[in-house]
Amino acid sequence: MKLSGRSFKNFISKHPAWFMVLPSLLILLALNIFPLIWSLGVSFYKFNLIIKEPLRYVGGQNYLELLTSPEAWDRFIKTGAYILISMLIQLVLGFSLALLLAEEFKGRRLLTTILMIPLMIAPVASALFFRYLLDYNFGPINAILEKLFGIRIYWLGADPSPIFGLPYALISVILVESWIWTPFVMYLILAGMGAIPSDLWEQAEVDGLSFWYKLRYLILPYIKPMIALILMFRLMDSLKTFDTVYVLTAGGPGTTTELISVYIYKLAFIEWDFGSATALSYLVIVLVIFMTNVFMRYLILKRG
Amino acid sequence: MVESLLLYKIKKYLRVIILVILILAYLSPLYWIFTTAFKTRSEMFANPFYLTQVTLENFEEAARYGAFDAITNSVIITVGGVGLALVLSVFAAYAFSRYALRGKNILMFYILSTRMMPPIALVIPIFMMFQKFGLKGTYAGLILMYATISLPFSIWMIKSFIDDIPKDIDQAAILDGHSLTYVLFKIVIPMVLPGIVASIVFSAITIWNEFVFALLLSGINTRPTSVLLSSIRGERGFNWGRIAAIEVVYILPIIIFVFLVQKHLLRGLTFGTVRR
Amino acid sequence: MAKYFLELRNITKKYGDKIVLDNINLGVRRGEMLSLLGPPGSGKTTLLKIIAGLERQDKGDILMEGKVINDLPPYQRGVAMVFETLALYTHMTVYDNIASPLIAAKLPKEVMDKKIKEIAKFLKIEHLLERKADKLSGGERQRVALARALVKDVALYLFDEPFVNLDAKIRSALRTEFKKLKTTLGKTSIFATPDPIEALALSDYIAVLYNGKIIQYGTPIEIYDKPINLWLARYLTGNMLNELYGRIVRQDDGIAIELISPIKKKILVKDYAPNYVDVLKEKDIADTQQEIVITINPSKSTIESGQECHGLEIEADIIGYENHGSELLVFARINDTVLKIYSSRDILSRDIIGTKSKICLDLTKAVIYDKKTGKVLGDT
Amino acid sequence: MMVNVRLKDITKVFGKVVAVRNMNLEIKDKEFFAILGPSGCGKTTTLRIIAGLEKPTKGRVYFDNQDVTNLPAKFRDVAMVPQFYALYPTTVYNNIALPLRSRGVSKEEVRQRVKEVAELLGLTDKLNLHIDKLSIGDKQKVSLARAIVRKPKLYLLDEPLTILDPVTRIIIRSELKSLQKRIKQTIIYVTHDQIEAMSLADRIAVMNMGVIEQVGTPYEIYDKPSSRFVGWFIGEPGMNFIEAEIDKHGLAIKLGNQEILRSEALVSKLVENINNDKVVVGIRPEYIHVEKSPRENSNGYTIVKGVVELIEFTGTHYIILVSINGKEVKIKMNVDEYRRLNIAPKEDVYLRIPLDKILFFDPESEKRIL
Repeated sequence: MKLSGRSFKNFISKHPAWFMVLPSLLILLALNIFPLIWSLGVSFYKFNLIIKEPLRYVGGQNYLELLTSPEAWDRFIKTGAYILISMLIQLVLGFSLALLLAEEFKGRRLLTTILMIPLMIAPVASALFFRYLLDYNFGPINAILEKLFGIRIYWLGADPSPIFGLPYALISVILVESWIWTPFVMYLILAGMGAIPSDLWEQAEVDGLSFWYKLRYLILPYIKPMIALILMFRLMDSLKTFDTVYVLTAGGPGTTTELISVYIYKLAFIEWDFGSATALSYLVIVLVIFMTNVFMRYLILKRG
Repeated sequence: MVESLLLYKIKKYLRVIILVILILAYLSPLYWIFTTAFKTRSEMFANPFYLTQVTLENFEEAARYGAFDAITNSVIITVGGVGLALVLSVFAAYAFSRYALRGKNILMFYILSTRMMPPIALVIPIFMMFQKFGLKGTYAGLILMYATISLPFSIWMIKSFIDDIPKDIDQAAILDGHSLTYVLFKIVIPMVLPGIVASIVFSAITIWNEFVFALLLSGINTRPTSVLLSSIRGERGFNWGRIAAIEVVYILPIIIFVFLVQKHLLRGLTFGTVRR
Repeated sequence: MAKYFLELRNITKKYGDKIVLDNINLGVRRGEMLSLLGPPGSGKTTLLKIIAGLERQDKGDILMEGKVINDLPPYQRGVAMVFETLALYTHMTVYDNIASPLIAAKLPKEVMDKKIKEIAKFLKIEHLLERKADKLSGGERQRVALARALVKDVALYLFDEPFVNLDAKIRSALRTEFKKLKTTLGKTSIFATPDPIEALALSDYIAVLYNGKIIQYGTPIEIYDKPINLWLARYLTGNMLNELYGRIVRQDDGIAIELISPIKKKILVKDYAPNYVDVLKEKDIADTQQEIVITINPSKSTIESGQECHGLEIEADIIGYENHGSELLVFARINDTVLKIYSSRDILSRDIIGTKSKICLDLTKAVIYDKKTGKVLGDT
Repeated sequence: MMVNVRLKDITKVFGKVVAVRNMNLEIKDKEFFAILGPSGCGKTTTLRIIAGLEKPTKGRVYFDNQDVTNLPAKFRDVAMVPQFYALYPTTVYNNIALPLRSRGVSKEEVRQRVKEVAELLGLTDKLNLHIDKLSIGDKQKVSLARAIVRKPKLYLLDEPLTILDPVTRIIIRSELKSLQKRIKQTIIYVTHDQIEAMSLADRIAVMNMGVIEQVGTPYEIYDKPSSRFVGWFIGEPGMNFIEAEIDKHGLAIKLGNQEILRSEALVSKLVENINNDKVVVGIRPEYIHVEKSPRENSNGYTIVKGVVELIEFTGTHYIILVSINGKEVKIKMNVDEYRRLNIAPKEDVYLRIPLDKILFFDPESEKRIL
């Protein structure tokens, strides 16, 4: 279709929308959609640049190996435990902070914004500095623990902790991630509370409702949809955790904190086995899409 | 009778006091980052809590260590990525907001799904592609990549702001006889300026903090601060004063940005879906 | 010269499978004001936008002075429009808002400046010219939107519910000013509104739009005195009509109406509503015992008037009143029907709430509808 | 429990905007008191100050001479019925019962009182429904029931009827009026709808831009408005105001060359109060009669000649705009009278105005003199 000057101009005037969307689409195609399709293709091949294993088509073998490899399952279980506990901590802490901030008072907006800083600064920077804070000998946290309880903890070691016997290193990853993401949970719950119409809030005030009645009949109904949104975003993001683990423990000691994305990174850029790495990342993608659909349907149902 | 007035007043102030203590404890890591950055090495070990004599030696050491280049790389990549994404997303956002494009919902869902994609899944194929086209380690490659990453977010964000403007305003301008470009640049964009600024800031924060893509796609002389910080992990004996200095310079702009977009935090965090 | 300045021929528009405009045929003569009266969602705004060219009809033609203008782009149609949301450019000053159409027409600076000052003086908003458009009160925003439309010297003005979100008091003041403006300008205009009083007060002709169809067209008096169906009768009076339900029966001494609610009574048509005698005489109506609704406007009935009542007399308990200052709208309940009657102030001197009172309904001024179809009986 | 509410020199400022300016108001016990004014005149702010949801910048609030200015809302035992019902997202029963249960009232007594109020407002069969299932009329009734069940000292209603359809509004309005008579409670009712205020209230305070223009019974503010604003705001269309001249030595009031009235007593009284020779004459549109030719016996009336500008038909009435040498006057006429008279724009007409209905206003202070 030869687009002479004249016809190009009326193409734009006829379909201005497409003309506006095209450039974004092209760049997304090139650096987003196409690579994903390409990596899907790669996941059906085995090859290794370092040990010169030639490129050969293996069909679903990569997937089969992964689904049956104890190593892969161990990483999934670790990631599952990590997600569950960090989600619990973030919800409980986030909810209580939101409740404390629920009612309007001077400086409330300032406090909420300051609390957002951990979420906004680079996870790499926070994780790296937590290595100092959690340092066995010089770390301030152990200094405080010693002063208060007279104990010191190998935060980045592998010995089991009182929480379900999980290694301390994994607990440290959970703590750092929760330090970063709790404000996100708190903020969304606050937004849910913010959706409560102000005249309803004042009505409760004039009616003299006690805090527990306000909680049960006013706050909870309005933040229920928000909880679903939080679960969806947090599940997706915690599956993607990489920066904190890489900097804090690099998956160590040994493989105690090797979450899924760190494992994929190791497969691809340490063992150079792109076949398995892409296959595993596709398994994760399928898991994410499945979970989002479940939540989207629940959310739409809730709000519909 | 309703609980006594006194109890009501006590409860009110008690709650604020607990809150302030909790928040101070919660933000103590930031306190340590900022104090350690100005601490002399000796005082570092003597008392990990207080800062008595302020020194700038850590910052000089950080500069000598190459932190300055890493920060400039971060700036180049962020400005480039955000700029390119902005130009593309303003047009796309306007099109998605104002026109009933066929397949619009599929497109919007696809764009939302890029937010869900684990970056590691994407970085492997990109790594292979960049190696094939010689883009690995170049500013252009990083900027192009980061524009693509923040494009979906800023399309959604700006679209949510344009949706807030009634369509009648565009039609009024069309009826006045103005062209589509006039409507876009003289009417719609000026009206959504706060929204555009917010989406610029959010994209900038995302790119400035990004690590996975930078780790694998940047070269020695194009690596941003996040990669520099992660490379320190490999060294023996950490010089925490120097690390703290680099981190202060690295996180300070973000803290300022957060206060800039305070009003639109919610819209940014939930990808424009929740507006309130 | 064509009969109509603007003519719409079977205009149809669908959003997905929902028919928004269904075969609209309308004509507006030059210098005339037509109002599109209809509840929200009846397709008024869509019709205006189709005339302005901002939206395209699926079927049908638009003619201006006899020429089809379907493909003419908006700004070449010589049309100006005030939007329901007013659509002011809030980031610009009032001056720039009004100047917008003149800038698009690339008029020289001084000509533009003169025109803007002139229209601002006319609409008493000269003092607002330098103010930002988002710092205006409801009434002021209304005038600025009006100024932006009127500054354009065009042949056809479209107004989409411009007064709807204003206080009743400001709305009635603006309405009179608007009518003065219309008479001095003498331009052709179409005015969409959900408020019957606005349509009655301002327009030369009214087209009633309901579910995308024009159900009645006529002068304000024709529409008000004989609404085409029961829905419109109630809509025009804000649901304040007195409604009696009954059946038409044929008796040896002539055609009668057997009232069922609010009271049970048989009344001869020729005694109570002589004007309806020939209408009800037609064979099919009388024989089928057709169920009817008799509607009487509150202003056409009296209470405790003292004189002898020629119409239908009903005894009811007074449950309350609405004080309109110059007169009272009294509410009297009988069984579960509430009758509304205008009455003078002095009735209040004796505490009438809760007492029984005689109400006289003048059936000669009633309009009768078929209960099932809701259509008015007699010639339409 | 009944209460008399007193506001003393109340001022409330939001940033630069003065919402309420130095207000003194007293609402008697067991009174149905309306606060009427255009939107943005400070009436809702006044209500919120009485409720304790807003602290006055200056001034004191007294309930039966007890200073409650700093008492938080929950301790004032006040019930509020807002414009948009503001119901808790739960069942009707809970909405009505919550204020009582939260106050520690025994479960049995709560059930009894809720049942009683539900019967009163016809909600008995809807008690277990979730509020989302209710019509707007029912929602407003629940909001009302929630207030009544508490048997508070004071009821504060913020335009609760405006969102209802006309039929439900008439029924609920008459129920509200009879309810108030039965429970003999003080009710403060805020509205911008003059008909609502005139129909419900024993006394009305007309507010404008944060200031009380007048307090009086419905007919006091209708017949004897204390300022031009009250005259304009009450009545639809509002009172006409025409600038006339005082002919001191001719002892007459003149409009251009036409003499409206001659009265030595009146002119002397006017001259006392106004320092220049201009006066504003106020006359309600519905009191003016229009005739095609001047009638002879016009004692008690004055005849003025004018030209018809335009005619508005509002269904129940006609509004005729007549200009008397450049000054505009509106006349409200019922439909039959207009059709009998059948006048057209640009025609000369004679306006017969009853002298006892004419009021005089000071041009500067806009206050009524006579």
